[in-house]
Amino acid sequence: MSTEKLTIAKAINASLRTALETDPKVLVMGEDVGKLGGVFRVTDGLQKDFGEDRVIDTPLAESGIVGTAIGLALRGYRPVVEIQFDGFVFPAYDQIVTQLAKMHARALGKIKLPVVIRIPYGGAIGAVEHHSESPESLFAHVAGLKVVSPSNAADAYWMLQQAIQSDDPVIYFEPKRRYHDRSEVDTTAIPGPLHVARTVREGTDLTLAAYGPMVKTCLEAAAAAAEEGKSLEVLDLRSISPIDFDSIQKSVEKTGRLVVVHEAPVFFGSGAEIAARITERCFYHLEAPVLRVGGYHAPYPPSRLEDEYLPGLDRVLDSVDRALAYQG
Amino acid sequence: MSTEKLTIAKAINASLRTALETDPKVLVMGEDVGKLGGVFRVTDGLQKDFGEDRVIDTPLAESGIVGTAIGLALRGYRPVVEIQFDGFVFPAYDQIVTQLAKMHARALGKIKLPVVIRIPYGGAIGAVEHHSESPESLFAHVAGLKVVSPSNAADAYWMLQQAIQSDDPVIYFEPKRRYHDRSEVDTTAIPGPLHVARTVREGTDLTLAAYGPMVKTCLEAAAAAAEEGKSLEVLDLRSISPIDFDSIQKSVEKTGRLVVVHEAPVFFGSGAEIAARITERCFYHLEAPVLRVGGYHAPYPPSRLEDEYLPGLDRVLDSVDRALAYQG
Amino acid sequence: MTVDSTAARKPRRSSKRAGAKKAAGESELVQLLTPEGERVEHPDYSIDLSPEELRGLYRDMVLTRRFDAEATTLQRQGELGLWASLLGQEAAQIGSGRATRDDDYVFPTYREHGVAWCRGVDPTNLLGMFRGVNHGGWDPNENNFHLYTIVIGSQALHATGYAMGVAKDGADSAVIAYFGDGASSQGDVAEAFTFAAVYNAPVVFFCQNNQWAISEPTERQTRVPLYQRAQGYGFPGVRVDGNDVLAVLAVTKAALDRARTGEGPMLVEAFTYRMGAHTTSDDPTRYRRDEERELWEAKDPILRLRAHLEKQGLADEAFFASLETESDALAKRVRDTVRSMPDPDHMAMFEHTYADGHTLVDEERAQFVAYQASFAEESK
Amino acid sequence: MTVDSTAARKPRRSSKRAGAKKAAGESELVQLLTPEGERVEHPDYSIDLSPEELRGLYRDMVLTRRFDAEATTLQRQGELGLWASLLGQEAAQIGSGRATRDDDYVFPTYREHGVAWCRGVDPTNLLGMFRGVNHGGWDPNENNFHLYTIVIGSQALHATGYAMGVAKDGADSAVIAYFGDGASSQGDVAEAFTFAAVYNAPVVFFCQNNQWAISEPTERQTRVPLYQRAQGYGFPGVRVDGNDVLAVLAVTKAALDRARTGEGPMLVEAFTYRMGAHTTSDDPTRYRRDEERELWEAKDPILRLRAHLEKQGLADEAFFASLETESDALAKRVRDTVRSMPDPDHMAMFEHTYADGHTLVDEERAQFVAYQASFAEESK
Ligand SMILES: Cc1ncc(C[n+]2csc(CCOP(=O)(O)OP(=O)(O)O)c2C)c(N)n1
Ligand SMILES: Cc1ncc(C[n+]2csc(CCOP(=O)(O)OP(=O)(O)O)c2C)c(N)n1
Ligand SMILES: [Mg+2]
Ligand SMILES: [Mg+2]
Repeated sequence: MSTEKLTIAKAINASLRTALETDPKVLVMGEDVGKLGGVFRVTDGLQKDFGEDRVIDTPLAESGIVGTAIGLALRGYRPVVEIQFDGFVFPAYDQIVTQLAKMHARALGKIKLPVVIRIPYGGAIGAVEHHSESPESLFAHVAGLKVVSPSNAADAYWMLQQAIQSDDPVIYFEPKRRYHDRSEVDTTAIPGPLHVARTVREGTDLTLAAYGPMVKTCLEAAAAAAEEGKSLEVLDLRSISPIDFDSIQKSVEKTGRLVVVHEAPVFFGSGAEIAARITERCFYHLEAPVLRVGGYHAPYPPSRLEDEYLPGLDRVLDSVDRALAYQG
Repeated sequence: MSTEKLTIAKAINASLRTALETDPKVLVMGEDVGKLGGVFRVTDGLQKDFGEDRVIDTPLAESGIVGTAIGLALRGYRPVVEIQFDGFVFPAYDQIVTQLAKMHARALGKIKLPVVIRIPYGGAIGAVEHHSESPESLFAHVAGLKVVSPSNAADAYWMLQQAIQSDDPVIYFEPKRRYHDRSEVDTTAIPGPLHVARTVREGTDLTLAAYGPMVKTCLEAAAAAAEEGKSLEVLDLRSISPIDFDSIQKSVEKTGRLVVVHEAPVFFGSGAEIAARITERCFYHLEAPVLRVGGYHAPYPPSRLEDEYLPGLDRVLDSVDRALAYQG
Repeated sequence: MTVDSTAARKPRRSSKRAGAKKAAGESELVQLLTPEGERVEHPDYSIDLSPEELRGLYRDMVLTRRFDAEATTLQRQGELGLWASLLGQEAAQIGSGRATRDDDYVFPTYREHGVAWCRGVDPTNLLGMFRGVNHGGWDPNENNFHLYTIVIGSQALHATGYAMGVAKDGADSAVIAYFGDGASSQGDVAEAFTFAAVYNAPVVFFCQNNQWAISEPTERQTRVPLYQRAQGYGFPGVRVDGNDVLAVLAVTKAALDRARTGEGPMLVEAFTYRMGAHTTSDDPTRYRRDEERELWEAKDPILRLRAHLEKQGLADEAFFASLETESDALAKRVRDTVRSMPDPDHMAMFEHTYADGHTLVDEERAQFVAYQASFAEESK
Repeated sequence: MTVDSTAARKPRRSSKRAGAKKAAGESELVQLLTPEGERVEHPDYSIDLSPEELRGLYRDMVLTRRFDAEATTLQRQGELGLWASLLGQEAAQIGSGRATRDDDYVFPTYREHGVAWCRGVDPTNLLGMFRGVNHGGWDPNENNFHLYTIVIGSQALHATGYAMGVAKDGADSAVIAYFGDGASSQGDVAEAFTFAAVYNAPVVFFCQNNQWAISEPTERQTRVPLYQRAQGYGFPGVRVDGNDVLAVLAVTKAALDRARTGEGPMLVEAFTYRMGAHTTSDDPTRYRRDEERELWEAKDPILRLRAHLEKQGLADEAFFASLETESDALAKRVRDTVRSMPDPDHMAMFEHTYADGHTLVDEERAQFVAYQASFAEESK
């Protein structure tokens, strides 16, 4: 066993390093990923150790980055692409949606597209426009992509390993506001499957489901609620496509109430899909409608407003109270 | 009163013509919209009558089309852009999402972006890949855009008038498989608001909610169900952002059951948002979970499979039966 | 303040050259065989083919045209939903296709039936997507011929990335990306130029300028000849007579050799003409005059090579007759194969979205099975 | 088969010129004022400014630099979340900004503080987005200066569309689009070139090549000088010494005049240097050597004009002293304004997403109000 206390950023760095070491076909590419080590230093030191041929500073063109990554994958490489910030993935959206997602099906399975797209996402870092968004819905709706987001360093390490090993394109959303959160990473542990949720806190009164940056917020909410005598179960979904509905269902069958929390706007967000499907699956178990806490239907606001815009402890607890207020 | 029986395609053509005639700032632009009149002939004759300066054949570059349309709007024009097919909107997605949708807010309201983007969408026309998709979710999730889709010629005419007059960007999805459906258009009638749903058939047992091409399918389903003694109410939502939840709620409070039908994949589709919100609003009225009928989580299939992929009469009725089977 | 701006108003010499419309695009054209079938020399490109090789090129073009015509017929008969004819572009495709080596890799648009033929792809494989039974479905690695790509320009980036991979592998293969005059406007093609130049990727950009992008003439995409686009990205561009199979072969081969010897990308603009409609859904009478087509008929790529073969006595009647027979046989095989092409099983919808599976797909598949079973029950 | 491909392996003359690396980019540079402050002539561009005009340019540059430095300080003090300094690019921005007419329209990136200054935008307006109280928020039509655009390259298309509108209106205004060397790789910039050329739009593409796109040197974006990019799209490109305010002014004015007289687009590459970090979040010591910066320090745009003014006796001590005072006053005003810039009201989140309203926004606003009210109740 080899356990280390790592930040999420360092865990991702370690995971990329492991991948580059163990598989000569793995490439890291993106804007400023080389000498600079990325604007968040997530790729720090990799170009120095693996060379410019494997850790590639690209021209400033996201469609070009993903489009050439597809070509490299067709040649047998496993590119791990970095998009510098959430709001800059859109120039690559066409390549992701019309090519990367569909090419395996277009070839009736005869070719594989093992491309990972890493995207630091979410807000609360006081940034300017386009640097704080949560566009995961826009990828989850697209068949052919897998979408995941870790909430802690151990998952960050392992989920990236699994994403790189996957023969499918994986959009790997990194909770940038948690980059510096530190936790134990066992790089020798055999992890569970990539797309399975994990119960991070057990409870009986209500289920909180979240992923990425909101898991911590939900844990804080659960702790606060416990002081008021409410027992909340917290699920870390880990995967947004597919969503582990079985685990949510199991929890809701126990608690009877579900609140889904994400930073992304609520309207057409992942909470909608979860609410719809869980309501169908658990119609007779639900004692309250599935409630959703997330961003508003507005462009991500200037940073001085982001605390109001983002779901925080209080807004989560408010929804918890509203859900608990229903008489089942 | 000036009533005419028009196809949807002709009604859109007439609407563009009216707009070009009444407002010198209106422009029509896109690939092949000029001499050819568009691949569906929707812009037929417009360039001949209004000149190349107002009906503009553009280079083959969707980002360029939308990006220059934004610039033209900033100069005071009201561009109506045609994207040739649903699957070809993605190269323009960045301009739509990061610029068109957000620029009004970026300027704190000081500039307006009256750009309409017309997109023929949906399947059932036996086409090759990328020509049959329903990407409306990917626009509805984005604040700053309005998203509508007419189901008949009168709405096609009037909703386009209203979209062009709107000072907000509007994505106008045209149900291409219904282009040749004919109905009465009164070009003098004062229409209701753009974003309000309409009850197209009254019923008491269950509500079917749809928009665009699926309205007709739902009407057929309601007729078939009536023969079996089931009374279905059919709502034509007309607008996907905003969604007229009030009208849906009112109907569901009456019927107690709701099935949402769209061609787009169910996963993260508009049915999810409707199910989530209506369940919250009508928790004590719903006698069954809101059910959704739509496309599968797969790339739109080759045309020989599209009848199976698309929600047809039978699949709608199957969901109706499933919803009715619940004991409230 | 006074600023003397006459210099810029009258553009400087270097820019004037780029900005000014060439009197005749023809003069810049690499040509080795005139429309009348005369061999001519070019200072930069030459070619020396055996009679057998010449007959081979002729055969390729004739069979490709016949295949293409048969597909058009099959569309008319309702066997295909759509067809994108290459009529008129046979020389551009056969010349460039025959210039590739087995280990080279080809990224086509949706119209490269002639290139597919050169790569050894069974022509009936191309018909599946036009019939609507698949979206391509062949194994690209079998003949190093990628799937047809419909989203205009996308494949230029795939080709560039593939070529970056070839270079990483230290292989001396080259990659060729096909696209049209219309595609030259797409940002993806420009980005491919940038990546190819920056990484010196062994990729040849082969632009078939067939004068039209559906209803839009090339003037809607550029005001200077397209081959000149390359210069500004730092690699050479050349315009070749796209109806001259010899010139296309020579120029493409040179460009591919250049790529494989580490000299980086090159742009080849094959100046040709789309003789037919854009696709079987299109009606070119709405936007172009017959006279234009007639002008290009006189430059027909097949007739010109035939004239050459005949004038030089390189092929006899027997050759032409046996080719006719071979064409008929090909057409029949295509017809028969298409007609018997089965519709895909319904369950195919749920296959191949993912390589490693996806629980939602499993769930939806199961629901579909149950749904279908319900009909069986009802009809019991 | 033999194909003689030496011609292509050794690129043809025309392409060789484009493909070959210039021995010294300097030789192509339009320069009217040497780093030492000597006036030099250029065959294509000349300029004749009054002493007052020269002092005006100097003043613009000094005040811009002072404003920029103050903003950097304010960021360090936590008053701004971020700052993108223009240090070193004053001549490129003041020269080009002063070349515009009131009725011209400017589309900036996020770094055009000097251009904003020339357009009459109050510099404190620029700070809102960096402080995090808005995303720009000024009225672009007040000074014909569009909002800062962060998504690299997007504004090139807006500028082109705007210019298409200008042409439609028959106005003789011109439009100028700013972008960086990194941005030159974006598909949107290429598409802007295509649209501008095809519609002959009165737009000047002004590329500040400051040698870096965050940590990537210009070689990661192109292997030939960027100004050459224009040729392949059919309009002229020119490289100007971006640290020479006179040359930038002359070249930009010529380009704008050209545009307004119907001669279409032009690309101006201002060869300059980003003296500071990319933004206050950046650490350039990780990727570039001090020596490079030192080299460029010797070409400082402000010192060079000062040397000229002093050598020619065009400004006296009093001028420089009063400018110092003016600078201090500007800095103080900026500081005071920023510090007293209020945070936006929470309800501002729900404003301006739409011009015509949206029921969901109304619903969410109402929910938010109720939610906030619940705290008031609790605390009662
Ligand atoms: C991104 C995108 N936009 C629009 C289309 C629709 N479309 C199909 S072919 C075509 C014209 C292509 O012209 P060109 O590149 O010259 O190729 P050609 O068809 O002439 O071979 C268009 C606009 C598309 N397939 N993809
Ligand atoms: C589409 C997009 N991708 C990435 C970024 C992140 N980013 C901000 S500035 C920058 C470098 C820009 O370089 P350049 O165009 O040379 O302008 P400069 O900053 O040097 O003025 C990058 C990569 C962005 N803003 N937009
Ligand atoms: Mg063409
Ligand atoms: Mg730069």
